[in-house]
Amino acid sequence: MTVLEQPGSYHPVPPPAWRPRVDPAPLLPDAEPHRVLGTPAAAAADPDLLRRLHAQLVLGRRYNAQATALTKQGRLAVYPSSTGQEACEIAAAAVLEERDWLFPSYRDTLAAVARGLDPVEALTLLRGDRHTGYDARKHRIAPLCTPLATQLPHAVGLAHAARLKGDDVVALAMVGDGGTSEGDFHEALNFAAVWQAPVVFLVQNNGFAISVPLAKQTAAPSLAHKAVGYGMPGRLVDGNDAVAVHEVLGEAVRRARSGGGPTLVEAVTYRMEAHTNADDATRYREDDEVEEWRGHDPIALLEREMRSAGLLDDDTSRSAQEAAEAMASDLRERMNEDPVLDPMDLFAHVYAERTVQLRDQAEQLRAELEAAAEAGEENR
Amino acid sequence: MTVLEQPGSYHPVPPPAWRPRVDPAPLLPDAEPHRVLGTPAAAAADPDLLRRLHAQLVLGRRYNAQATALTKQGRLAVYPSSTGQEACEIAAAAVLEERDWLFPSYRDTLAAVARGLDPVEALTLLRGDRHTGYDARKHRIAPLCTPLATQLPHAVGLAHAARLKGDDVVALAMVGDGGTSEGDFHEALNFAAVWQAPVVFLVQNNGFAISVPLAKQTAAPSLAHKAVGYGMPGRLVDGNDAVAVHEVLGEAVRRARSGGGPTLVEAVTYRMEAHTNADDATRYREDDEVEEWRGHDPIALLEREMRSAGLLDDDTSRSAQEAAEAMASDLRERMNEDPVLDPMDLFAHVYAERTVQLRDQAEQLRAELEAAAEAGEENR
Amino acid sequence: MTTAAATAEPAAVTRRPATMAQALGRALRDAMAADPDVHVLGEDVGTLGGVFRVTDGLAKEFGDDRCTDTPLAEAGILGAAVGMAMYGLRPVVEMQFDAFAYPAFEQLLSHVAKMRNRTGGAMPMPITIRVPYGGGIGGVEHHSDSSEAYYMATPGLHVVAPATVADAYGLLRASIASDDPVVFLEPKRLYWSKADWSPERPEAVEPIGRAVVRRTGRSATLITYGPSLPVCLEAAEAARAEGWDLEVLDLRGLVPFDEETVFASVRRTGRAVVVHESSGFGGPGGEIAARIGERCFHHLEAPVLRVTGFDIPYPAPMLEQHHLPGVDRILDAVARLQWEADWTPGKAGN
Amino acid sequence: MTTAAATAEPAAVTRRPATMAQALGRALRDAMAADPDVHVLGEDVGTLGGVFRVTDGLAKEFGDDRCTDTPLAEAGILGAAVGMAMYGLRPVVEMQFDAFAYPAFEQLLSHVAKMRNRTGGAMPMPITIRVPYGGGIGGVEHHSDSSEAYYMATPGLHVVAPATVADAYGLLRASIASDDPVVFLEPKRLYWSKADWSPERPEAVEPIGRAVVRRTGRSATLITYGPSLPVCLEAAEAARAEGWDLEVLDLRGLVPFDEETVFASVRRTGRAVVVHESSGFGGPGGEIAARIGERCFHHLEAPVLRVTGFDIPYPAPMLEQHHLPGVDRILDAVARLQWEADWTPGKAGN
Ligand SMILES: Cc1ncc(C[n+]2csc(CCOP(=O)(O)OP(=O)(O)O)c2C)c(N)n1
Ligand SMILES: Cc1ncc(C[n+]2csc(CCOP(=O)(O)OP(=O)(O)O)c2C)c(N)n1
Ligand SMILES: [Mg+2]
Ligand SMILES: [Mg+2]
Repeated sequence: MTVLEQPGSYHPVPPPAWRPRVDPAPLLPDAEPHRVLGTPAAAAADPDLLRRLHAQLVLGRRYNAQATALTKQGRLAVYPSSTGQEACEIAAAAVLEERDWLFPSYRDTLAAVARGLDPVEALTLLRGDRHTGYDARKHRIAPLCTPLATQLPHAVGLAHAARLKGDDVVALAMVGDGGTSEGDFHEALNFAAVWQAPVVFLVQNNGFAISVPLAKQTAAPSLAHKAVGYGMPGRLVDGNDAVAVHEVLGEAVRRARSGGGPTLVEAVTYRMEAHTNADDATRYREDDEVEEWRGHDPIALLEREMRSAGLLDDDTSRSAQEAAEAMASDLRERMNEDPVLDPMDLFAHVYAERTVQLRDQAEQLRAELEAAAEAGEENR
Repeated sequence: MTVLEQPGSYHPVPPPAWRPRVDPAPLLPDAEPHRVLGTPAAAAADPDLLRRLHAQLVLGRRYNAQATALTKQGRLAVYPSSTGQEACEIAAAAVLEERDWLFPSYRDTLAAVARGLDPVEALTLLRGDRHTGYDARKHRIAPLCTPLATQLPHAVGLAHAARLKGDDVVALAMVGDGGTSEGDFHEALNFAAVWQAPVVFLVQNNGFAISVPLAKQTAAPSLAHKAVGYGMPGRLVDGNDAVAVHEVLGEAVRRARSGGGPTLVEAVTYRMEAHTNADDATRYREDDEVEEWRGHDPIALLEREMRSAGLLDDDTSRSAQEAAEAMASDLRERMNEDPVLDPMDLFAHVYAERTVQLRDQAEQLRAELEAAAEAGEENR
Repeated sequence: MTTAAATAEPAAVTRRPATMAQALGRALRDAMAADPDVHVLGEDVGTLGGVFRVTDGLAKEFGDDRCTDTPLAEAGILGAAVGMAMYGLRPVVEMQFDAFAYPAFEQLLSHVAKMRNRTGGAMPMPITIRVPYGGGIGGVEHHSDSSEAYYMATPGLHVVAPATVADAYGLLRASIASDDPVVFLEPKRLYWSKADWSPERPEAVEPIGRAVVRRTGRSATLITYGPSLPVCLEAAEAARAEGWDLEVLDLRGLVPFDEETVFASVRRTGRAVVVHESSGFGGPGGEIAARIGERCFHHLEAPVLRVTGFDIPYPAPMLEQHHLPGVDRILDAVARLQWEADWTPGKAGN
Repeated sequence: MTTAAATAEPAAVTRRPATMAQALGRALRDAMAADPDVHVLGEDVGTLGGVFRVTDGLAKEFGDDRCTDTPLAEAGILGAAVGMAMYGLRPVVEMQFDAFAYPAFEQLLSHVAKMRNRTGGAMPMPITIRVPYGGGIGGVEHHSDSSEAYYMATPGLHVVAPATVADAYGLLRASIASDDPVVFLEPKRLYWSKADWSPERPEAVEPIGRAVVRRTGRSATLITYGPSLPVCLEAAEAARAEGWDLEVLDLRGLVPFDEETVFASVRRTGRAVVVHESSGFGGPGGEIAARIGERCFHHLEAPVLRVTGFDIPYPAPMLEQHHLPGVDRILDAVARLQWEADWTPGKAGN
């Protein structure tokens, strides 16, 4: 008997199991990043929104400058500046409700601050007195995440859990262009799409992963083109256009909230400073490029629009600057205080209950500290 | 000074750094899997190729049956059958030159056999006397890979190395639908595209990862839609149409060889048997679905075409069957011999040179074996 | 932390033979019934009930949202579990086999183990990670690793390994109840081991981190856990013929490490052999032997010896019996415990 | 395996202060110059020269194909290196920081470590994995892990850790020359340590796996490697004031483990303290102490003690000095080595 003679009907085409569940076309990003500022659409933008975004951008720029200054004074161990990327940072915070969650990377302290976190708490990790410097649950801001892209599955799991519990919560997770190359990026996006979890993934494509330019990171038409491979929409936006970012992220949040599942947003932006204060960007990029991007500055873009619409007078501008200065001087002052540390904290949060071994070790350290204190007394 | 007043020119759109390097359109797969059999295109197929593919399909089917039978006789520890997927398996081998490399998964012993490997060597891992049962370098077949998707970066690295050495070598790597969810899949495809490495990725989408159906694995329109996110072409093919698979893979191999970079091929097929002999597929799928796919059997598809084209007479069919039977009985016979094992091999290939500790341990085992042998002598 | 698993005592409880796999499944079921925040997730845990059938029936009873077949990606699974735990759930993750937990190591080491500490206690990680582990089942490569050394070297994780049917239930319940992450090592080759055990009245759950003396003895202590416990008990029986009365100690895991019970036993017997499947070099036995050496120094009549897997990648099925610590190898070690009063350093140099 | 790094002796060699980072860079350069199959790959290793500048200049000298900035994905990097090694290259991979090697653990444990064994010797893996490791540089979380316990527990890997400028060069050359995979642990806080050293005539390369006595002494042996060597040498100096003459042994790595040198020293001194940054529990010191306990039992005058990092996740920069083993903690341990002839078990119970 040949196979042909086997019983059963003949199917010239594969049975439907493999068939697309979704139409790919709407998932693909547009060829050009979405823009509002400098286009006719800007006229329709809510003036209040523009003013709020402007104030936050100005504050964000000042925050970045102050944090960088604090590294020079030895008050921060390290600072990865988001100068030039403020539009993404503040929009990410602006589109979320209080009940929502933000999952920032190490570069996104500004997003946390824009969400309302005390800058001193946001910078604690980078100052070095403890790891996460704020109550992550209370603020609904996950710990600043250093291992790249590992925060993305967390955002998916949290959003999924919230949905299972019937809570109306969206998670917004931030990652860099470099981070998209990690396996965790892939796994997170796939889980999100399969679970239709209410998550928004915001990739800040700032052109570099430390020294590695985008062209060595990916050969894709855009990072937003990765979305279709997971069955979620991919959106490309001008990351320096605060209104456009706000619009695209807002739409993604609404889709997530209404059960429409995750979205991948690629915001095209640029890291104006070096990777961190410890990095030397002149080793791997030309000033020309930086200068070119200076002409596409998020604050400049918004201010030009607002001025031409008569929304930005000198008063508004000045008061934004003054608020920023106030924040900066308060930050400077408080960061100049030495944090009070208790070495015994080393053992406080390893487990809910200390193991015998940790009890012994804590005792050892306490004895050492006491001996050192006594020696100090005697030497006085 | 507001930002607007900064020196430098104004760029209303983002500078070009972010711009697509490639046009996404040609990278997207067609909506329907590519087919040849049962379509007018079949008339143009090389009759010799059809005959060769047919003989190999028949042999492959018989090989799968024999290997499964060997598990029942306790001669194989486990067998993951490729019954129903033979078209992919044999086409993967057929498109490669001798100097090329094959990277099979645990399910792809048939591809290795079709490439010329002795079936006994191909099945050694699954028999259990040693790990890789063949000389991987000599045959240019990487070890059968069990940790899912981990073989894919190996294929990329090898292809990249060959290209750097100026060698005209293509690597073809096989993975399942489930394996595409792993981070290693993502990282491998990204590296391949960035490096423009001469690799072909063949995903056999057989509908299941053990019990998990494709719909719980991905929400993508197709797995081939993942390709655009890496900047490589994605191709969708009817995996049970041996001629179509051969054509699509052949084209991908030619593209790779000529410096055109990697391709992702999704072959839509079906796992007709359980995951392995140890699995019980009735727990997670209906017979109806299996029966439906039986009507789209790769051998039946090809035989129908060949008969209608007058390429398959009873003689050809019989000789294909006979060759398959000869292979099967030879395999059965040789697998029924107990392999000769030397426990001292445990220490032979941990390092190039044994450490002191391994020397001690080898001595210990040798002493134990000698004691056991002596005890055996005495008991006789 | 002790939880009485069954409070009301039924009139008559029939204890029937149950396998360890069944007891584990029952523990999951009871934990899910008791707490709606307990969620099971992993590859094939739903419809199929897991490749070892431990999660059989859970999806049917509690629905796909409580027992979820995930996409095939271990870092994704554990990473999602971290997020679920952040939101207050108690995820129980199944890694299909020991070696397939490796892709999740970054999530495990950098987040699961550290999250409580990183957040100053604000974000505990009540995650249980079930890992079918160890050899002896004729598995092809990558299916038989003993990976406990990695877990025990990671502060912030608990590491639990049951060796009996009753412990499988009790320790899994306790692990799920723990507010800290637990790597729960299930000895594959004991899945089908049986004991008289009643699902209607499973033993009360002991806190994790308590070792137990499975057999008392005066001559020397065998210290073990998980798959090697039955082997040690068998060796202890066989040792009687040689005149040795061996104590057998089941650690039931590695973290927390119950040094009190270990030290008490060794101080009494004066001799100890640590037995495990995992490789010797850098394996758990080193820590245990070192700790005994440090804290029971003057009680030791002989060096603490180790009987472990060799320092090699796990062998192919047909050779695994030569690798695994067996009764003879344990007895050989016991014989080397310097029983003669006039023992002097020999060629081994110790 | 001993390779003379420089054969022709130049007329006059000036030895100038060089940092460990420079010596490592020089080793890479010389290895690449000597063998076209040596390829360097990793994140930021090309144009930038690595975040620690160890690979500075290599891309310029040898081209981007020999020193390659990869996409940001550690499993992909190591997985690609496996494929390159399959084809006959000798990849040298840089993991940017210790904790960022974790994503590559599946590739490391399931392939790199096992490939030679899996293929019956047909596919050796001459891969060197450089891991900047350990603390003491004020790094924020995930930048200061001591992960050697994971590596040493994995049969098939070599684990090397230099502590001096000369060794940095010599051991890296030897590691690249090795036909087996080497995890090469570079103590971050010694990158800028200096010694008089000549790149024109770097010391001859010793095989890996040989410990060396850095300071001879009669009272007790300090056993260490990598970042803790300078601390131990300082402690040994300080101990002279207390009347202790300490021997300091630099293991230079953990696998192969040079037990001969270790045992010889401990048998001579009768007392030993193992010092490392990594956590104590499940850390390398357990293996070392256990092995000494087993093989030097009758030579020991006191228990082998360990001075290690605490069993906690690596602390924030401002607290790290309390975690790291320092001179005082080492001296405290030495003081506990039961120096009184009439010592009897005290409240510690040992
Ligand atoms: C898993 C992991 N690998 C490596 C690093 C080291 N590292 C820190 S930032 C960085 C570059 C990240 O680039 P990108 O994702 O583009 O974010 P950006 O810094 O531009 O915001 C690297 C390689 C890390 N933190 N985590
Ligand atoms: C990293 C890893 N995780 C889990 C497994 C266990 N496992 C073996 S096969 C399999 C399903 C694979 O499905 P798919 O990739 O579709 O390949 P198929 O078996 O259908 O050929 C699983 C989960 C594994 N081998 N490796
Ligand atoms: Mg970036
Ligand atoms: Mg499949």
